[in-house]
Amino acid sequence: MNPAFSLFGIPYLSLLVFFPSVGALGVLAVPKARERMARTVAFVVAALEFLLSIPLFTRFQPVAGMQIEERTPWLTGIGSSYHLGVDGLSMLLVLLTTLLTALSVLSSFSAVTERPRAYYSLLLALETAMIGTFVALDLVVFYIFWEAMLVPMYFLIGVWGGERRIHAAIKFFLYTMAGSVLMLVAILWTYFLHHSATGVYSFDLLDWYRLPVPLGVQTWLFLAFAVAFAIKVPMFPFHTWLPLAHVEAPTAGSVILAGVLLKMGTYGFLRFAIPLFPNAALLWMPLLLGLAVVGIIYGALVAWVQPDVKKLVAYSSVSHLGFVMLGMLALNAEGLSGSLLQMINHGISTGALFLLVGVLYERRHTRLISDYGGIWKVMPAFAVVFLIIMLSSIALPGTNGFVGEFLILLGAFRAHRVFAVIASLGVILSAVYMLFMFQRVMFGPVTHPENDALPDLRLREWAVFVPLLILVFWLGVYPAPFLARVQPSLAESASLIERRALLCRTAEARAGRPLSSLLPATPAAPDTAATRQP
Amino acid sequence: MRPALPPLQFIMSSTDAMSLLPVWVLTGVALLALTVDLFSRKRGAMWSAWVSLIGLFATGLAIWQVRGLDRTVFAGMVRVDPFSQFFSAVIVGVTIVSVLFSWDYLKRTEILRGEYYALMLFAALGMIFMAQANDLIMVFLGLELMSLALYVLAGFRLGRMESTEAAMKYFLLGAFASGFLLYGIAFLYGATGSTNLERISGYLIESPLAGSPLVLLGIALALVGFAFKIAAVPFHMWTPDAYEGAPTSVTAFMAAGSKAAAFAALVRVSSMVLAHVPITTASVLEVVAILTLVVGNVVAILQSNLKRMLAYSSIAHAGYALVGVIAGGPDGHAAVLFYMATYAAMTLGAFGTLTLLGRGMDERVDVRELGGVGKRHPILAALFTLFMLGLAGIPPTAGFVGKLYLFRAGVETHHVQLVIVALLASVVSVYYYLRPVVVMYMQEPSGSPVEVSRSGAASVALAISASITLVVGVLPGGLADSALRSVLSLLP
Amino acid sequence: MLSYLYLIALLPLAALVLNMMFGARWGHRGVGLVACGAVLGSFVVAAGATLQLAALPEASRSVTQALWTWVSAGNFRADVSLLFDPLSAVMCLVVTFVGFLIHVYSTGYMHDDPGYRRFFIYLNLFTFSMLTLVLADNFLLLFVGWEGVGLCSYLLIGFWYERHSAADAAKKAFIVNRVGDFGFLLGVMLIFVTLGTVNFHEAFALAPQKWAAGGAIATAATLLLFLGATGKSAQIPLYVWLPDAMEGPTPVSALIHAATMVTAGVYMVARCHVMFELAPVSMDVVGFIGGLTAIFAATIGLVQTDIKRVLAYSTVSQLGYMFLACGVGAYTAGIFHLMTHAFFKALLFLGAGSVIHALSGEQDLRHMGGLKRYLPWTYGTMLIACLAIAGVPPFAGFFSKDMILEADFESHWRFLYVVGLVTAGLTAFYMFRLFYLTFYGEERLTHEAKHHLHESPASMTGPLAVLAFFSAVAGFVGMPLVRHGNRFAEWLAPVFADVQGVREQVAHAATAVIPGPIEASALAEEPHASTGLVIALMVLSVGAALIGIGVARLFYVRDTGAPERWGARFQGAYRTFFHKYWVDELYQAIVVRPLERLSQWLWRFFDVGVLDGIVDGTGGLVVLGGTLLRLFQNGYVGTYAFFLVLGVVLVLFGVGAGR
Amino acid sequence: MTPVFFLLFALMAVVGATMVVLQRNPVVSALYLVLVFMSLGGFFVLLAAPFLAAVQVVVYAGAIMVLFLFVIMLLNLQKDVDDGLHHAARRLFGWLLGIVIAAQAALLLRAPWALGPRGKEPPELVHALGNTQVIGLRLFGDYLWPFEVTSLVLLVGVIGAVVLSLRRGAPAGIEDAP
Amino acid sequence: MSWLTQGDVPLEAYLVVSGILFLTGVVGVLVRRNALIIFMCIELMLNAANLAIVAFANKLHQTDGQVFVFFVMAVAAAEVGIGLALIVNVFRARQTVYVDEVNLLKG
Repeated sequence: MNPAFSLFGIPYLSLLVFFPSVGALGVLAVPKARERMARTVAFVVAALEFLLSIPLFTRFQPVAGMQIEERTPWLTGIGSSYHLGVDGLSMLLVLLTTLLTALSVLSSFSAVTERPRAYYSLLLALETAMIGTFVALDLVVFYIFWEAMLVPMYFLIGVWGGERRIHAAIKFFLYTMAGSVLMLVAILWTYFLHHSATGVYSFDLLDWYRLPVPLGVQTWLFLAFAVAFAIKVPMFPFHTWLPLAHVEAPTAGSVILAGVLLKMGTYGFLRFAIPLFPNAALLWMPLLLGLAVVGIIYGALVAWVQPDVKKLVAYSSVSHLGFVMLGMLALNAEGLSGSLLQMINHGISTGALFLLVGVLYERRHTRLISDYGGIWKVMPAFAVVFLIIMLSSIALPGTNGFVGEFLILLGAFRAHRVFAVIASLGVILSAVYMLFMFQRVMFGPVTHPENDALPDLRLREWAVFVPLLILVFWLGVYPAPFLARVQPSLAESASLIERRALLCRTAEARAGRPLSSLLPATPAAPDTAATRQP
Repeated sequence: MRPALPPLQFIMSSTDAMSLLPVWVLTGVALLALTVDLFSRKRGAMWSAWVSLIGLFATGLAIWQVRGLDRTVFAGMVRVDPFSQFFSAVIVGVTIVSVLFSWDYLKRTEILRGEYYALMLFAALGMIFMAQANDLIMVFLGLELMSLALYVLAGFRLGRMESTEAAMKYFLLGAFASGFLLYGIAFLYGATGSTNLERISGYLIESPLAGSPLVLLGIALALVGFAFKIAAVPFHMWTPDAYEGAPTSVTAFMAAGSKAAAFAALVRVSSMVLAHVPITTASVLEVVAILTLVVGNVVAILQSNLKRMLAYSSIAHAGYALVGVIAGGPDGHAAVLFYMATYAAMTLGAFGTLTLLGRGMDERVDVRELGGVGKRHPILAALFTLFMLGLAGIPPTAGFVGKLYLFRAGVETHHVQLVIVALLASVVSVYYYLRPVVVMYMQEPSGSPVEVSRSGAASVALAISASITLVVGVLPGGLADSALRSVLSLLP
Repeated sequence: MLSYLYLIALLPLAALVLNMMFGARWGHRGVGLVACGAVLGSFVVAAGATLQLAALPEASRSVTQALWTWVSAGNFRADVSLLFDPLSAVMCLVVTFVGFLIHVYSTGYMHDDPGYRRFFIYLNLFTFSMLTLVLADNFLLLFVGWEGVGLCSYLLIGFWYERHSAADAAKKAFIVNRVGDFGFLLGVMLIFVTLGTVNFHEAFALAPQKWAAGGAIATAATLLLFLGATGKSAQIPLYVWLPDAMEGPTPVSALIHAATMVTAGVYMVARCHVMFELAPVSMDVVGFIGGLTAIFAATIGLVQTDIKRVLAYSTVSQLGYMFLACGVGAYTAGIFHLMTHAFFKALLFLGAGSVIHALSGEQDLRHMGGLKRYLPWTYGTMLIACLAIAGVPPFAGFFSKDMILEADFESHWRFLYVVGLVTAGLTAFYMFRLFYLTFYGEERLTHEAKHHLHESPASMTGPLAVLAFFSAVAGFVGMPLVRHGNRFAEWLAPVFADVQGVREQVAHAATAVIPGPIEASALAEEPHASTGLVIALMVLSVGAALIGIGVARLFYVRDTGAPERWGARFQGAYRTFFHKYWVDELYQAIVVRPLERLSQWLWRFFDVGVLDGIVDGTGGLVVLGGTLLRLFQNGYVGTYAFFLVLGVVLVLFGVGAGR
Repeated sequence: MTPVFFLLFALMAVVGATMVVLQRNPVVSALYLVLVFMSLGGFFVLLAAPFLAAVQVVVYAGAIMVLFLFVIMLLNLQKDVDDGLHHAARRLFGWLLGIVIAAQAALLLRAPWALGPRGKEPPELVHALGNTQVIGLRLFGDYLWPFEVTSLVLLVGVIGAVVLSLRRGAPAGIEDAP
Repeated sequence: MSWLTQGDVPLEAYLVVSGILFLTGVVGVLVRRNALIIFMCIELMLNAANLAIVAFANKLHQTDGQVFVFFVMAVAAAEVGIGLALIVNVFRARQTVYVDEVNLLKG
């Protein structure tokens, strides 16, 4: 484990987390008379943040466990500390966040003219919350970032969104929050389980990883966590907020939403829900697998018949995230690697798709597929980029999507063969809905005269897409630098889940009776009592 | 032969006197505020305001002076301990902020009179008495002092029917509830032979008759009185009407101050009385808490008058705080303290914002009229949003941390169902808290746009509330520690 | 050259990147030069490598070049690594050589098309993908090429994207291929899960050890792989995309949908022969599907009127032929036919392209005729091609087709031979039908077409000539009966050397499990026909071809009224053939439309109505509850006091109950 | 004699209270309330609290009720109109709740109960010392603080009454009811 | 009921009277619509409490209860001052003291 390092005297992760917020204040400080400057400031901040995050990748040690940890006592009274750290799992997601935020800022240059200062500062504040969510190792800190993230997103959708933006924003907020409040109860519950087992109040995830959770309680705790994360993912049937939010959000909002926010759900499963409550997770595995697979097929089928491009991409997210969940639930190295990689891939490809739709929307102010047609002729470069991104999205070998999807299916095939086979049908269906859409938008003659003179990609738009295209091929052709870095962490995750499942079972067995009395009042199991701290 | 009367003893040492310094100061200030008003017909009222403000700061200093003291004075009537100091500080803070909000609000609504500030200070005094009360008599007297002042304040805007109506409803129901409280105190007195909380608690601990019907009756009726003051369902029904009709600055003061004081008394009583009754009143309180959470939040959804909406929200918040009371113990009570302090800041800020909406006599508190405020008054809108988010319990505001502490205590003491209800209710609350935000930022003004009054004093007050909401949200440690230290003095 | 294997694939890739970046500046000439040059370069490297390979001792004629680790996670590992053995050598040579010729041809054919540069970029991308496919040394890399060629096929079919039919066809091709890929992927996964590797060498070495011969795993894995092959190689049930694919420019049809891409399935089956041999059931399926497809497509081809569609069905049919060979274990024959077919089918398409080009885009046979005079080069080369495909000696098709028929005759499914023979006759018929309708008889040209009528430029006729040459002589590398006449089989022998061992194992397993009258040795033995039999079979097949040609001549040159009469007499059959057995309609009715209706229902009713309805309904319930609760707040002090007292009752009750 | 007086006062109190509730005429109600207050004074005498009895009569019967009557007169109130279904329903529910609470209390109090510990001031002793004196000593002894606070309460009462009645600087009239 | 002759009125008797007064007050608040009467009923409740307290004090041999009642009376007086002023205000504005005719605020 490499020791925590700091830049400019600030602990590195804290710097990463809070730099965008400071930048947001900077954006707000732009005088009103020159509020168009806000975008430049915001981009500089976001770009700097991305550059700042690069050492995270380069200095990352391919070993298991947390790195670059930071820990400061915070809520000493209740045993919560400001504890940050990254491992392979979060490292990539943080990088994805910084990249997508920078690109989102860039993509909004011409799309957002109204109240730009507020817009960009919210975007940057959102970045803080997202990175915070990924690096927090204390449950309270995690929950704070998790919830705080809703606010800027809510405003981004609600203020700069489409026609039904208000409905969408509120639904997004309420639905996600409704899910996560139950998680808070579960967090508190686990916290007291930890206290009764060890005598120590701690919200620290790493402490909790050593806590045997009674089997009877696990189900409830797991479900509470799982619902919160399943809504965020979103897993079928908790996905209905997503199409609405995606459609109504401004382009950058959709990009962040699809690219990063959804990953919080899958990340949460892998970091919290499954390792903390492994036995319950295993117990409920068939259901989760079923939902993941249903999500894959269902999302694809429903995406197919969408008349609205953004909605189509939104439902495709349901399908893709179903793959991510499937791979994760395989709980083997292949599935987990694929799952993580697919999280990144989905961020790239779906993010890029939303950016592309945004490009179109900016020119035509419609998202209906039927309003397009023959776009290839008008905007050939755009069409090619669209094509490549689409291929990445349908997991064509050679693009990033394939590596992830294949590993997921492989992992799932090893662990849950039937589910994997059904899920593989998604491979066909993803081609179906994407190609139908692509054909109707890109091919054919130009049927709407308004489309005749659409300008092709501009230089700034190229600047947005080139990094994504590079990643599409890099991850597709040479994913080794990524995979190698995350392997130890994922292996650790898998083994942690296994170890903890055993730990919980043996603790229960040794106690000689079920430790399932629900609350901390239960006297600790004898073996854990021995480890009680003074 | 006539037996000799016992001699009258001076029962006060200088330390005792010293420990009551804040009360002395505040009383003096209140009287002074009342008096200075008389000297100038024109500017007297503003002199009262200045006197009140400076006096309140002096009171604050006095509280700082007596910090850490823990003693019972006046033959057990008053307990000056960290607990009461905590609440005193909160109440003084609430009053300062309320005075600041009143500063220009009274002018523009043309109800500027010196008695206003005097009454506010008397009400604050009553609240402090409740927090310090170590005897049911003091609880009753403090409560009445506070209530009487508030009845008048609620009806202070004589020119408006709503204000008078609010005052009348508040008064009738308040007096009604006081009747129950008094009757409850009577039973407790009869059952335990004392009105002194320490003696009651001592008796209950020792006596095998702690669960006797008289005690129960007493507790039940006293609870009704407290439940009324904290606006718990179904004793809440005065709240929306009183809050809506009262001058907005008074509403702010009521919502923050009287709730804090009532919780102060409730926590002290519950830790010294309820805790020692062998039967559980928790189930009753739990039902009340659940009702409060549900009704408060659900009905708030339908309100378009912001004052009324916030009134329901204050009902709901009583429900959250009740979770801490029900949980009990140092953790639960500390959570209540913490929550009251943060809730006060947020709700003051929210109502305070409302004092600025509209110009002159024209108050604009309908949520539907807020369209475009976000664009034209970005700072005000941002602050209001902050308060709304805080009340909704969204991190990183103080509201979240407050709820975290409360629910932590709730889960710790096995009240998981209650906590779940509270959390789900908080999800519902998000809807109505976000509604003004939606309108301010996401909708265009319909009809004539809301004009916003300018007020330096109110700006300062908003800044104070906002910074507390945010700073405590990010660094809650200090407040949490002091809350915990404060409740430790409740332990026998 | 063996150490520069990567160049074979890299050159087209480099060319496409160059063309992409600078092609706009270089103009048509430069683009064409770079594109053709790269493929020629690949061919040269491939040829050099083949020569070097030939110089090696037979046992070590398999060279691997590892480039980098591609995917490595857990136990799974797939490298970007190239495998060059006689089989890939053949494939590489065919791809680069035919590819080169078609590139050259395209410089003429596409000369006036505004998408000239795009076309060559696609073609190069295709060549790159195809070479990756044949050079891959593991399943995953093979899949890269596999899907890559599918993509190029998609792009090239939809090259004229403004035409709805082209866009539809492209989409159809990709999706149908995806269905196959679904199977292929599952097959690969099954292979990895059971064998622990996706590397060809390791997998083929492990399969006989780890898989029970004839067992379920072997059968499932190979069937899944074969599902992939049916998609790519347009076999029943996934052949439907290929006829539609004729929407693409004709050189594309020649290169992708005749010579190279569609043969990927055959290549793959041949590559995985060890696995297929382990699963006799799968072998039978391969053979049956091949045979069925062969005769099925041939019947459809009999009556089609679009020149390219006839060729397309012919391709499907010929691919079926190749599987017919593979299905009975005659991989060499399959690959041989693959090679000869690449020549003559490419030639046919290019010739057809030349005709179409000459007629300004006319593709309907009914509007041709008598073109012999105008297009002498085309006529000549087409004749050779037709003779070749009809199996007339000594043209290339004769040898390869004969090799297949012989293998089928000697297999235990002798009726496959009959199928093959009938198909051969049908093939000869419809090919010459096409030939006669095009070049003979009266001119049925439209006025405009006639106006522009001209022989194609040298850039087009040149490749025609070269291909014609190879169509004529390529068969001589696989001469039967002559000692060392079958150089082709000898060349490939090292690749298929392990077949014998596997067959013994299978036979052993079969006898072990079902002790019975099955002659294990008969199954396991390499079929070895007597000279007399070979000659007899040759005569039969040549006879069939000649009958076909004769009937065609009768119908379309001598007695031009005959087709109509016969069509009327066998109206049922005619309509069935003409409407392609209504398979497209069937798929539409039982797969596409129900699925679409299901999706619509899922979206409109289930998603929006039920799922979202529940979510919104929850909110609605809260609001309803609020509305009801609000009624109590009616402004009357009396009501408020009433509820207060009700609260007292509640508290008293609670306290009373609490004790 | 005590029981007789008790019964007398009890009768007066209960009848008076009931009539306060039942009487339509506010003036009559107020007069009945005076009756209750007087009877309460009687109880206080019986309970050895003569000082309180005096205060009761002076403050309640004297001051408070006069104030009430004064207001009734000032407002020129007529008999209340409490007719109609609405009011009948309210009466029904009101009495019903009263009965329910009475029943609950009765049920609760059926269990054994006892008073708290006795103090050191038996009525006889207090009587001997002089009830008023003792009360006075207590007021300025242990209860000095509440006593002072009570003064504040009264002060607020005064201020409040003044504020609400006098309308210095306020616009001439209250908005008329619509 | 022996106390009728014994001469010592037991606590229970006072409590019953007090309870009746209290409940009558409660019922009065519920059934009347005249604000003044309601207010009177509230006074009734306070008096009932006073009675109970004094009775308890008597039986407990304490004077604390009497002192308490003294405070209550003072508070009641202050309350009456404010309450009546409020009711007068309402009347001035609405020409009614009926509480159910004063409901601008509701919902």
